[in-house]
Amino acid sequence: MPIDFEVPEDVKNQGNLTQMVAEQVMRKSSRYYDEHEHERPMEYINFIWPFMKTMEAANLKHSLKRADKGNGNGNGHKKASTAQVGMIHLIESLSWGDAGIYLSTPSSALAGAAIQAVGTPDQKERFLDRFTHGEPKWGAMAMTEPNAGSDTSAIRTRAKLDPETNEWVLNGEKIFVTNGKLALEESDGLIVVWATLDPSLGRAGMRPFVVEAGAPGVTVTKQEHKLGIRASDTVSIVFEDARIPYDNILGSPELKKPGAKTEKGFKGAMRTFDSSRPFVAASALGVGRAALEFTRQKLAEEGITVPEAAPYHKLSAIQRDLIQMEADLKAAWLLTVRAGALMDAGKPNSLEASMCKVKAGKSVTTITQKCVELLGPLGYSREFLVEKWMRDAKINDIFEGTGQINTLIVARRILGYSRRELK
Amino acid sequence: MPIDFEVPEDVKNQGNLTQMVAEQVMRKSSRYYDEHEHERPMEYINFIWPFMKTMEAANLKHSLKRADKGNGNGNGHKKASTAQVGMIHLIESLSWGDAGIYLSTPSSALAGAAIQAVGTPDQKERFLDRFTHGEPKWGAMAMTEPNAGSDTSAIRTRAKLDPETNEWVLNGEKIFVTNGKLALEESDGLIVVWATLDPSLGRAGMRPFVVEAGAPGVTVTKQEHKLGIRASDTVSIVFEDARIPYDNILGSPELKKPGAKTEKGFKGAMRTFDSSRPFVAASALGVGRAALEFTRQKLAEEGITVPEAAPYHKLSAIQRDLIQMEADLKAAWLLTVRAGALMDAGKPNSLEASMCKVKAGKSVTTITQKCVELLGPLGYSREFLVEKWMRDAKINDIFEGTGQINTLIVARRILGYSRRELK
Amino acid sequence: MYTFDLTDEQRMLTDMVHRYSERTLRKIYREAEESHELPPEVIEQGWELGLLPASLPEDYGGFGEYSALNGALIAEELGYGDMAASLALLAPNLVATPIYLCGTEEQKQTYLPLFTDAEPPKAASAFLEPVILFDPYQLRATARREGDAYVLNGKKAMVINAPEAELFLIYAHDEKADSPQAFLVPTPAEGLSIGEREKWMGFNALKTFGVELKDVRVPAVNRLGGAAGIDVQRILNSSRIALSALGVGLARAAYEYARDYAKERVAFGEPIAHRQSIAFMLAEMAIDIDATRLMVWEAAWKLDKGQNATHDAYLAARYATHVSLKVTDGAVQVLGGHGYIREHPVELWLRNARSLATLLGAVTV
Amino acid sequence: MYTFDLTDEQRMLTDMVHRYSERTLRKIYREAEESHELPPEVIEQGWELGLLPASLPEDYGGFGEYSALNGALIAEELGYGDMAASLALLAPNLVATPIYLCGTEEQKQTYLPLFTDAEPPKAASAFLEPVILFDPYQLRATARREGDAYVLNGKKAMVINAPEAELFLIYAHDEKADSPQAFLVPTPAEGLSIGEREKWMGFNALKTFGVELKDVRVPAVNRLGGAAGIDVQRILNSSRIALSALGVGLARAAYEYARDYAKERVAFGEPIAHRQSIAFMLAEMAIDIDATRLMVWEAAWKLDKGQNATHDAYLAARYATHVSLKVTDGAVQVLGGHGYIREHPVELWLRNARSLATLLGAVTV
Repeated sequence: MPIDFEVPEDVKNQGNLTQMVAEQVMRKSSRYYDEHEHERPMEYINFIWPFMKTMEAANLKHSLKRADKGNGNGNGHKKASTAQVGMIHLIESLSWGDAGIYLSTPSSALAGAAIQAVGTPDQKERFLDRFTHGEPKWGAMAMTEPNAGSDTSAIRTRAKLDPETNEWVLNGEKIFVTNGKLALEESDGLIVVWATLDPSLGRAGMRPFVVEAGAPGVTVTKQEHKLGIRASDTVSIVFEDARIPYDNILGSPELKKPGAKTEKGFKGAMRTFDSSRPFVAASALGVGRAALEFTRQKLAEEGITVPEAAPYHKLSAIQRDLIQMEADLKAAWLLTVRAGALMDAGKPNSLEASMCKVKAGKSVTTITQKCVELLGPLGYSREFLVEKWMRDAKINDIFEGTGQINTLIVARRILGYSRRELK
Repeated sequence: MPIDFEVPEDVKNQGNLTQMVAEQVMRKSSRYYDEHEHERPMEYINFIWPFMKTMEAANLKHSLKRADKGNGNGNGHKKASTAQVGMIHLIESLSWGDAGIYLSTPSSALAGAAIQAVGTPDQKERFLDRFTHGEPKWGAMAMTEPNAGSDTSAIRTRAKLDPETNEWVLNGEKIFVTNGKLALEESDGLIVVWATLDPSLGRAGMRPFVVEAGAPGVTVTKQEHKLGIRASDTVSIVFEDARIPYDNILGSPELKKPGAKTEKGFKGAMRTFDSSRPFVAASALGVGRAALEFTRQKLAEEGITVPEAAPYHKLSAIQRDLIQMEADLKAAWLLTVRAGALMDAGKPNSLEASMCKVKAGKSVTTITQKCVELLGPLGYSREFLVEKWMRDAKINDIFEGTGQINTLIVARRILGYSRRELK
Repeated sequence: MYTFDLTDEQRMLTDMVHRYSERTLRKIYREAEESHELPPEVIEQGWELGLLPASLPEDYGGFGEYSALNGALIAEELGYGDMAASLALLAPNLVATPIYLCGTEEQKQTYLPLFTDAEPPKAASAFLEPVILFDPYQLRATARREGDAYVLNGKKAMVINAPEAELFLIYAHDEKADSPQAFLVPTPAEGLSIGEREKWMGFNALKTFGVELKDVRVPAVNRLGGAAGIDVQRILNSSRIALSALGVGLARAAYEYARDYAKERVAFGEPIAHRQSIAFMLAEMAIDIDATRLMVWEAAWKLDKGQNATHDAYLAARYATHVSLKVTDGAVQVLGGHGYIREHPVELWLRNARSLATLLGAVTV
Repeated sequence: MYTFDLTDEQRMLTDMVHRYSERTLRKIYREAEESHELPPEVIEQGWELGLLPASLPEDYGGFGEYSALNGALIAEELGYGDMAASLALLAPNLVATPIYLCGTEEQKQTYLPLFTDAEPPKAASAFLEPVILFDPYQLRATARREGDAYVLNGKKAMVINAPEAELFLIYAHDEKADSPQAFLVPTPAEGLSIGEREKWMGFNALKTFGVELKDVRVPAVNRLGGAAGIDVQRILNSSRIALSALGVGLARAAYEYARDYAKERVAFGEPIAHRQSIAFMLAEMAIDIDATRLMVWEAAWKLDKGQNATHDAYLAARYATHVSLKVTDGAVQVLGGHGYIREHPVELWLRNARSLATLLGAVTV
């Protein structure tokens, strides 16, 4: 197919609904949930849940059907779809509404993606069916630990098999779990926990485990107070002899030496991070667009608008800034759409996913900071949302790998270097 | 003494003369020597030489006197002087005139500094006296090799003692030697060559040697064609069984293990690089000021001037750029003056010297590139000097350690890290 | 000739303020931010340092002299501690310094001794306005001469502790003089009303308010500088230098915090400061902070020498705004996820840094 | 729906141009730059690729169709090779494309077939002016209607191969239309004089000249577009996209060169690409280049779809200018001292990149 920048039809159609939700449901309570950290945006959750469970049902059905066809890992894309770019548009729009509220969307989320990527058909059915009906539910991914941020090989949460009960026994602590409390305490959800079967093996010893709400020995210990995205649930979870069924391991329990070809399960599950990076970028871009649109509108009220095309010496300093912000936003957006389109086409996109994450995280951080400044006291005031968008935006340069980590990933890819060659 | 930004009296007085040279002698032939690479700016050389030889004589006398007083390494500053800040002002002014011509100034230069730093009184007399009389002469430092840029430990030029003749025999190749041809072939000058007595010892095996014009086995093999500073002589030098007297070694010939406390001679000579960094910064800043002044003047002719202080929304994009350039130039200048003042006060300034080099190199690169752009076709044209200043400026972010290397030095200092901890 | 050393007295001064910042402000900043309230004893302790009396001559009840440079040294150390507390503590200066710089002799004699008491005076400056395109040289609030009085109208923003103020210094566009002028307005003042407490992104412990002026009548003698009025640039220069220095202190705090964190925090088997991407960020922070401080010092030094420091103060303010934002943002970045939560101070410093351009009166973006 | 793949034909096209760039332009660029002369056979070879005829429909002697997107693909590959040669090769397009986009049917029939011959036509566009504040929407050169002719006055700059030109396309401010218009001026033309060869910082192999117009009379029918005239924005959009793509190619060349160098060059016992400071520069280059290419493509795609691409082309041009400078400067930096000497190409690429803002008609700084 030739180069084409047309928004796919189905994605366009979805846009109207999303815009309505963003404007009518999210924007209106944006400030409230920023000021009432740890309260839940129930209007949004209840509104969006019917759509989410329908989507979850379709995904699950689709995945099981593919599995039936013998495409076991459920990860092959036979033909171009618009699933990823659709998600990118959706997330951008919802984050334009409110990034913190968007993050509270009830769904299987990253946990679901990991289960879809490496779960057996039985596991998919068992774990993901709950997301297709009933009350709103959340899935969450628990990776980060107090002493292991980007360095996943430093993870110390242990998983040991108790041969008597044939259960996995988990011990350790996870932090920065998005929607962790919603998943474990406020719904019949689940989390995917990364734990090591053998710390001496580094990454090769690690496995993802599904921990369902109500599992014994699992405690949500702390809800974080954050700079921004305060509507989003971020918690610490402690595992003290937490017990889960043997079948809750994702992928094979057999271990290989480090350096040996990493097994498919691990890689597949890790790939959920690759696929989530364009989503983080999209969320950043939604916030950036919100801030830029608002700033343009306010400045237009003061008589400052951006010319379609003008020589530099005809521009004011503020016009120049607006043009630069617009260009940065567009550049990041195109990189993000490209990363999504590649995945939709069934092509590898790990490089492009990190590229868009780096660009969007950095651009939107700068854009929102500039918007606050351009609007003077009104930008800095909590009477308007610009200051909030600046706080919300910053998370995107941090989570799912900081800008530095993602730049490192890009660098390794373009140089063809291993982790060892380029630390 | 309290905080004081007053230019010292003697430095002020010197300023008028320098300004005259820069305007009358350098600027007028600036374009000529840019277009006639490898020709020598003799008007300038002959004009400046009487001043330089007087200065060299004073330095030598001063140094020998201090040596008499038992302050053997000639490196102690007993009381605050204005020597460094004076040089900084001088170099800034001359580089405002023409950075390439300034680099052709006849003097002992870095070679002299190294000899002053670690030479014996006899060596100082023997090597430096020539710079105090007669025809113009040049000293030069030969450090870089084809496969050793910033990594001086990779230097492979060998020095071996021939016990029969009690001479050092040098073999190897040096590149990017500033004024190397002037020193060795076009005057009765000398160069200081860094060579290793034992490559297995890395830095600890290295020593500086004085090679005088006419030494056998020394050949200037190549004159570089450069992006900018084309009036400056940059050559490769090959040593093929080059023989120099035993007494031409600077510092002790005895070697210590790597890791053992580096001996004073080596450190002292290396310190000449620290002290030269503010000079490189000053040279950059002179070029930057030239470009900014010219750009402001040309834009003023078009009716664009910079307000003394105005709110942002009253600025045009070009005014904003001019203000930013001015601020960057000032910031770099103050860092540079500080580094010089510290050395004048006899205080360590290695951190501050690298800081000003980083800031000046980067700022002036950006400023001159921006000036070319702001002036449109006139900026890009070789009818004016702005394009040349952009080319000249770039060297300052490269030589005496690239911006990256100097940032690394700053980082190590502020973190208290060794080369091993922060590579 | 060039010197960049503090005098012994200056060092004692900065040491004293630094101790206060470190031992007091750094202990209470988070609780104060989250509760939106500064402990009164903290401001009292700060007042006991005598910083304002030390900047006024004996003639007016003080025991020192006005020095923009000393002011900058103090502001940097305070900024290193906490911005909300710094601004609360410096609020009286925003009234006293303009009186000292621009007041008539009589105004100085009358008002300045109030600022040398054991109790902090209840005085508030009203300068900023709640508009997007704020212009300190063309205020929207107006002062119209009517007989022997001026009539003030307009809206002001970010007035610190306005409800308690017994004396306002209110800036307005003097229609006749066609320039910004300042008016000493004791309370209660008819037509002056104080709005709700304002809500800002940062320094939430600081209590600021909007102030509305509806035909507020002020005796003509209360115009600062009397018949001559004021040159607002003198006041702007002084406040720009102080606020820029505050920004330097803030940036320094963030830089040091990030540096220490980076040396402690281990990832991939080594402290993250071993990585060039982190180490270079820190190096650039250090360079930028030093450069900004030197620019602030130079402007202050010029001001103290009686030279024209307007452009220097303007450039310094520009730099301080930019650098404090860049450094605090970088500090959040160095701490990663930990930088984003309200346990570490860096997220607050980022929010506070972003206010500088606004506080500085749109001097720079 | 979103697709970012070239068609098979586009891939063949870019492969062909890439081969020409790599095997021909990259071999001669340095000698050409230093001798200020392009080998004629190199331009002939380039002409033989048939790029211009391929962008014209059969009606006018071509064998393809105009496509801004294909133009961008071609320009990127040429820019990857050498800028001087690219501009020399594309010079006829600067006349043919405006005629195709804005000419009357008669003008197209008359002139376009000239551009499909085996010999490159001797035609030159005169658009830029030797002024600091160039404004493509308000040209200083003027066209005054006198009877059935226009009288042109003014100065033009950067006219490629002017002395050989048999046909000029000259842009001037049409006083009656109060807009920039273009005029087809065959030589010899009385009052048109060609200055000395111009000297630029970069692309010295390209021969450009100033052109002065003193009461040059042009028949009214030679106004491009006839009575309707032209919308200069259409031409600007097209040239901005092409020049931006050239900038992308230039940046890509520098990035790849620096990347390969960094992997080869050993310092401190390892390739310098092992250091984050170098590796991160390269990563940012790669990101910026991809982003710019996508912006150029989007603008071109919109143009080809008949949508309004003015703002997109403007933003793409801004990005291309900035990115090509940043990347080439970074490449010099990666090579260090070796980047500064005229043995490696990066110093020339830096010089060439700096011309983009000017060539683009002050679209952006």
